[in-house]
Amino acid sequence: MADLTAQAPGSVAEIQAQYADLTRRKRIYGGVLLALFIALMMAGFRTADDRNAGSFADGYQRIFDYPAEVLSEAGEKVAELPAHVVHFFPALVETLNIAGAATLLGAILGTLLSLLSTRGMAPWPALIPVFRRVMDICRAIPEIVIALVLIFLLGGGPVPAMIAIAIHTAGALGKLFSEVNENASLKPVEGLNSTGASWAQRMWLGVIPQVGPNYVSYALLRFEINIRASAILGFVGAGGIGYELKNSMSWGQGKYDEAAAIFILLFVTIVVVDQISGALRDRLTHGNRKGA
Amino acid sequence: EEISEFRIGILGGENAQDRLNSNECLRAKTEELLGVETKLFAPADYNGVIQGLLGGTIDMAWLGASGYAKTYLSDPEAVEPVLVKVNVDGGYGYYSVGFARKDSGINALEDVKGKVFGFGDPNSTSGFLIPSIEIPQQTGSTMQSGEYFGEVKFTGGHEQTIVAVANGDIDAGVTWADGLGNWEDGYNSGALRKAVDAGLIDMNDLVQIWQSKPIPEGPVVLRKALPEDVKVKMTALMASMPAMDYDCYYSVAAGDSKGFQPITHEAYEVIIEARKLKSN
Amino acid sequence: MLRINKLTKRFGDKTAVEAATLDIDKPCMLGIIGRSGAGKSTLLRMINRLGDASEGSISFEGREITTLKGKDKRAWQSECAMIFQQFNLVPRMDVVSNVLHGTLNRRSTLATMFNLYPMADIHKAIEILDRLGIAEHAPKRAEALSGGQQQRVAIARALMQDPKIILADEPIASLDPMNAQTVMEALRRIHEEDGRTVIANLHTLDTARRYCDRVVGMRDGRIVFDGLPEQLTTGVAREIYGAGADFSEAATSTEIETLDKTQAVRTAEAYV
Amino acid sequence: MLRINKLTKRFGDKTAVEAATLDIDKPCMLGIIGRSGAGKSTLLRMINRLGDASEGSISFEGREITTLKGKDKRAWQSECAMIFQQFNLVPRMDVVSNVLHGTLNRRSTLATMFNLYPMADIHKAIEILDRLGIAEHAPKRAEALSGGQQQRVAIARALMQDPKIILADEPIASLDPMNAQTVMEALRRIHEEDGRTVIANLHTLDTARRYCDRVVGMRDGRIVFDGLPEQLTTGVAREIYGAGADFSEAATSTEIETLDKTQAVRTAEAYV
Amino acid sequence: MTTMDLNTAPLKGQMDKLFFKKRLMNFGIPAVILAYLTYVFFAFDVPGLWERASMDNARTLVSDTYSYKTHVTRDNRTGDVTYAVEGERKGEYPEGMSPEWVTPGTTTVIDLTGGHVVRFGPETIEYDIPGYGLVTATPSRTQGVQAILPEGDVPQWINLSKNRLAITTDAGRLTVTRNRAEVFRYFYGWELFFFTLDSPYHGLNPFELAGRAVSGEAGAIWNDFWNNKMWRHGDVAWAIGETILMAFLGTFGAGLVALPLAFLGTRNFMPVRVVRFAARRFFDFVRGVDSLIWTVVLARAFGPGPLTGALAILITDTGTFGKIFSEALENVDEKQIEGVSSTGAKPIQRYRFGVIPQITPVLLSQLLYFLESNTRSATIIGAITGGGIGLLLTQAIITQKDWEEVSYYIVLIIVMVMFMDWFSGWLRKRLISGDEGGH
Ligand SMILES: Nc1ncnc2c1ncn2[C@@H]1O[C@H](COP(=O)(O)OP(=O)(O)OP(=O)(O)O)[C@@H](O)[C@H]1O
Ligand SMILES: Nc1ncnc2c1ncn2[C@@H]1O[C@H](COP(=O)(O)OP(=O)(O)OP(=O)(O)O)[C@@H](O)[C@H]1O
Ligand SMILES: [Mg+2]
Ligand SMILES: [Mg+2]
Repeated sequence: MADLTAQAPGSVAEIQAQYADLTRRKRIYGGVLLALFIALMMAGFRTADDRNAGSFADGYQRIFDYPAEVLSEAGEKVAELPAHVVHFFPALVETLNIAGAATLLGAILGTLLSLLSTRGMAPWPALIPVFRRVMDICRAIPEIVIALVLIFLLGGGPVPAMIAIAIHTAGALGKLFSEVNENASLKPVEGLNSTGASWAQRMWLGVIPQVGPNYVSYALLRFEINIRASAILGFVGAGGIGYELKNSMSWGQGKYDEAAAIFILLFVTIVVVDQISGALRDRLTHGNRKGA
Repeated sequence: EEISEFRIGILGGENAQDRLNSNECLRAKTEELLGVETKLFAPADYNGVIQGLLGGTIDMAWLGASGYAKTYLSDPEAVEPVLVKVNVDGGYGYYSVGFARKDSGINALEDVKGKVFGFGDPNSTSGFLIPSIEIPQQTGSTMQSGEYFGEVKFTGGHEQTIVAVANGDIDAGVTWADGLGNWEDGYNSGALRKAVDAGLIDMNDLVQIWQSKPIPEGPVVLRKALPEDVKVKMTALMASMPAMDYDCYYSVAAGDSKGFQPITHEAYEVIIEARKLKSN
Repeated sequence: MLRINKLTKRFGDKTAVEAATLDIDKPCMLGIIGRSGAGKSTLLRMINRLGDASEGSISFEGREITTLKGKDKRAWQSECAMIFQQFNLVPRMDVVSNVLHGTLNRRSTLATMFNLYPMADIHKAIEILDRLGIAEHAPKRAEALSGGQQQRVAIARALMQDPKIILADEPIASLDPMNAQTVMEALRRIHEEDGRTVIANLHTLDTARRYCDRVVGMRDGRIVFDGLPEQLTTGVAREIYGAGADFSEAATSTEIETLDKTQAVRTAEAYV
Repeated sequence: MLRINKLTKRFGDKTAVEAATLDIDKPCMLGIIGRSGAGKSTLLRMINRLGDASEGSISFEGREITTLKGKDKRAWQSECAMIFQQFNLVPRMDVVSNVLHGTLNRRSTLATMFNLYPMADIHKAIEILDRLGIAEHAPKRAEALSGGQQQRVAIARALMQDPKIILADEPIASLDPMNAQTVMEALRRIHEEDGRTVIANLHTLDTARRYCDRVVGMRDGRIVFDGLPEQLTTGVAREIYGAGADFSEAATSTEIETLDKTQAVRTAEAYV
Repeated sequence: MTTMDLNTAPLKGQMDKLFFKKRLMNFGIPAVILAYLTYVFFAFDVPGLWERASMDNARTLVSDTYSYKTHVTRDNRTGDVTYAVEGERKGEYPEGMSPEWVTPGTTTVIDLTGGHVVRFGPETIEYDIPGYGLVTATPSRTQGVQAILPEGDVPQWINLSKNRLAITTDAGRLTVTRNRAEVFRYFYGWELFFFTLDSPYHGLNPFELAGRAVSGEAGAIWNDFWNNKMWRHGDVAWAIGETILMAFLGTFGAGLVALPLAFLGTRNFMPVRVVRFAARRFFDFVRGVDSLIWTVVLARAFGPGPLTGALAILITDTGTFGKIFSEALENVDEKQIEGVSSTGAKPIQRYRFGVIPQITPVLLSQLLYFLESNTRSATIIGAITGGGIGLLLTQAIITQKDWEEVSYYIVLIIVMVMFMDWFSGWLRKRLISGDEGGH
């Protein structure tokens, strides 16, 4: 494109030739990209299919076997479902608590990390890359890794899961928060600085009021994600509803009614929290737009 | 009827890759014998292998007795037991042992009353099924949390039970052992022995508080839908392995033992009944 | 009182302020003029310790300022209030809170985080706002105010600090002439009534002439003029602004009386 | 050629176009004027079949248009190009691709999916762009162009359709007078050189007078005037626009010659 | 100015009230958070947990991550002594080979450095501990382990019972039971990381290796490294590949499936309310069920393996993408679509040129963002059933030895996720560069 304007093409023929050239290049580029993508997808699928115990071609008709098995048993014992729901409710509360506490702790830690790694706000600018890396690493480690290691040290239960999720949340929110921070105005911070305010005062009074609504909105989104994460961690011994679900699912025939009850509980919770937090987030970001 | 590949599922207890490694010779022999591509799969837990057998994506596996019972209860037509491992002493069986920390003051099952008791995996015979039936017989109560024991938990597996007891997360737990050799070594084989060998626990710190009746060793099962000749060939291969290649047998059977011996479904009916008992 | 000696500031290769020397013996209202990039802001920021000096010293009542660290530095900042061209208020907070930020240095961090300002401070803040004629906006958010009002809030914050010196970095550059006049008059009154030293960077000659007791001219980081407003002749101004013979007073004027010349000013400024 | 008979369009209770009847015998440049909401856009959209008529008929060269469906309807649309006030280009695609969209109806779906147009079409597109004086922008994204250039791209797309009729819905309403003139001249040239019928909705009387062979006035969905530009007296205009005696020509003018009156126009337009 | 007191008095009152309210808020929110955290603190029994937290385990874990131990084991029945790295079969020293700090013989002398010496005699085991004295132990079938310690109290680091003696010192660890006597000596590093003991390349320095490689053994060297029995680099590489594969197939597969479905869930493209509602609830459902449950469900149909994991991700993300894409589609600019339709374009062309160019930036950036986060999900899903690095990691953790492998896997996972993060960011920039102006 640059050469086009540089030469200031005079004749139509010239433009035609150049455009045709461009089109050809685009077509080749696009074609290669598309071919590459298709090839990658196909090869990837073939490899995965090959390394899987059952193949896609054989298995796809059986997708509903397992749900059917669970549902038929749950259907037979439908009368017991309410009792199960009540029985497993405390486990659900534990899962929610894991997610809630982890989100809170993670958000607090993430706020700190993000402030420490935003230019203009960081008290030690030289350490910004360090804190950035810390966030990257916190974000990169899957929760399950930290949880399993902590379960080894602390024993099973909700705390390892909470810490694991909190660490990951701190990294993830830290990154989002620092993007928000970048867009915040530094003028109030400088103004406060000129009055002799300490770092904590500058951040609390100068930055947080600007970024607060966005922070809360991101934290809510994270809470949704963390509920799932905390349910998953139950699968590896971190307590809560995931633990109960795993036990009844892996027992199989005979406890599928419990599995179904737990599943309903979990699913309804996730959907409800999704909807509520979605509405809240909408209000927050909307109100923010009006305010700013 | 032809098969295009043969898939062997391997249960947990070791690193996934260690499991694959120790069964690699079996895979090679099978491939040579059947003339089709043979693959090994080492899912994360009992349930993974069982689902594979039920769904027809795994052709052969060496299950625990309770795992077989689960498979049978889900679908009686899915698999058939063909062989069972025979110990060096000629018997086939092992034990579920209950244990606790020595410094906790617990010396017998009765001392655990009101405290926290831990099982392993719900699909484990020695880690759950048998103790969950035999212990209440001894205590005269149930295994419900709060009835006899203060709380009853699943730790997820034998290894986790041992660590949980050693850490004091639970007051007592059950795991498996062959019952041969000495307590201070963690017996000749079993989960305790592995933990000792890994330097994870010191047997001096633990006491045995309970032992089950002998538990039948789990069967090697084949998918019923397999062609007859494949079943015959695989049974023969497994049975003749100690004689043909002891090293390979040693790693497949995870230790010294006499060999495989034919077995039928009837041997597991007790276990199946037990399992039914535990379902609701 | 304030003694600046060979103060230098470098940004990489660029020397923003070069060996600036300045002596203020008694409270006065001092205007600093100079074209864009002359180093005016940099100088003020060094005095307030928003930026560190590369060389040289600043001393106030005998105390060395440039070497202060941590707590002491912040204490100095609280004695030496700063007013910015863009007001630098917290826009989402109410006016009184913004004014109360002037007391941050004296109050414990924790207390201020919970808005625990003493009642006396709150009342004093309102009195200051009243003095500046914007008391009725006290409960509004700062962002809801006009530029001139916001700048007066900034001045109120500065007064709240009860400072010995007030530094003002082009306090009227973002304001229309009407508001500019109000703000400059407020600063002058503060100097006269409270006897505080006011140092203001100014863009325009006539503002400096009209409100200041003493004018300092900067050019390319150096102080090239230091004298009474009367001494600020067009020739001197030409030198400060580095302009040619076509330099005209109007080019730097924003007085209301010359409002109709705005168009001309714009063009001229572009040239300057 | 084009025969519109008692064409009516209702939106719920509201009748946007009411029994409009219009006859075009030979290629001409026709301007439709009328105040906002008169039904001009609705009429054009019905002709292009972007909206269905409630009653009445449109026939073109004897063929009934209002009842066309699917393939036939699309074929008609390709014969009858439409130009929009907001250009309605694909801003992220380059100019030539946008022009080539005019050929979509003739080309196979599959080929166009992958942007595979015949080279001949591409060359033709560039020639059309050249005719409209914007060939040098050919490889740029449409969004990178100014409003007037974008509207010329839209005209190029229309020409690319090789249509019998070009409908233009207030083609110059979003443009400044300079660009408006270029665009109107382009449309006029297309009519004169290619002999295509151009029907343009126009906001302004003088544009209609200057470029059109025939002017139609609409008011409240009805056609209230149909005649030569010369017949469009201030009295008639007053009637069309439903304005009082204070109606002034200038109120609807955007001609460059009246540029200095813009201020007045704005105020007057607000009134209209 | 003169009326100052008149008008500021009510204002002061008003401000007092305002600040009171602010303080209430300022205290209220942190108080609620604090109260909640306190509740959680006790609900989760953190104090009890802290008490029980096993520092010994932590020490084992930490030291095991950067060190390894070599076992010297004596079978007390036969008297045979074997040497093995980490006590594993594949780490065993070949017959006749022994570490240089061990002197085999009738009495095997094991030098644990720092004056610590262990001797496996024909009958008794001796451990000479500097600063403490000589400990001897005689294991016998009938009498258990008879240990003789120096005078005084038995120190904490000696754990003695009738049948078992365990001594743990900084230099190493000795256990004697009736059946066996075993010494661990600790070393720094990840032993056998490059080559196992049975490889001819074990113990060669890089220059020697380079020399050998040049002289035509490069293939063999690579082979010995790649197939290292202890660390199994080849398998680990496959596992990483499988994890990325799951993420890739799942993410892009979901994108392809979700794009057409997303149209069904939008107000502007799907006039039939019932369909729209159904599509939206469908998205909510597959999203809500979560990839984990899908993994379990699919495991029945497809068995263990990466395909199952990929499909689980695909299904969940179809829901997520469906929702995101629908929202993007509802925000498209109608003018462009109208412009394209007015030329007589077919419906598919209308979508292709009127809609797709508008949503590609959203689409691509979301896809690439999820590619990175799905790499993490794939690790977790792999742990539950599929395979890949997640399975290796969880199994290594659950079996609770080989912490050096655990740390190796963790490092690999972090590197993998960070790489995918960088890669997707890079692609995003390349593919959508200059597109910000498009909206
Ligand atoms: N943070 C910085 N980094 C690099 N150079 C800077 C920085 N701040 C200022 N400078 C440079 O120092 C010189 C003096 O800047 P300063 O802002 O003090 O000028 P000024 O007189 O206040 O001008 P203005 O009227 O535009 O505010 C300028 O050339 C400027 O580019
Ligand atoms: N989709 C629609 N739904 C309901 N009413 C409509 C719709 N489109 C147009 N109308 C109504 O029909 C009437 C005619 O509208 P139309 O857009 O044709 O007017 P116009 O002459 O083009 O005006 P303008 O100069 O504002 O473009 C208006 O009152 C408008 O409110
Ligand atoms: Mg400045
Ligand atoms: Mg219109």
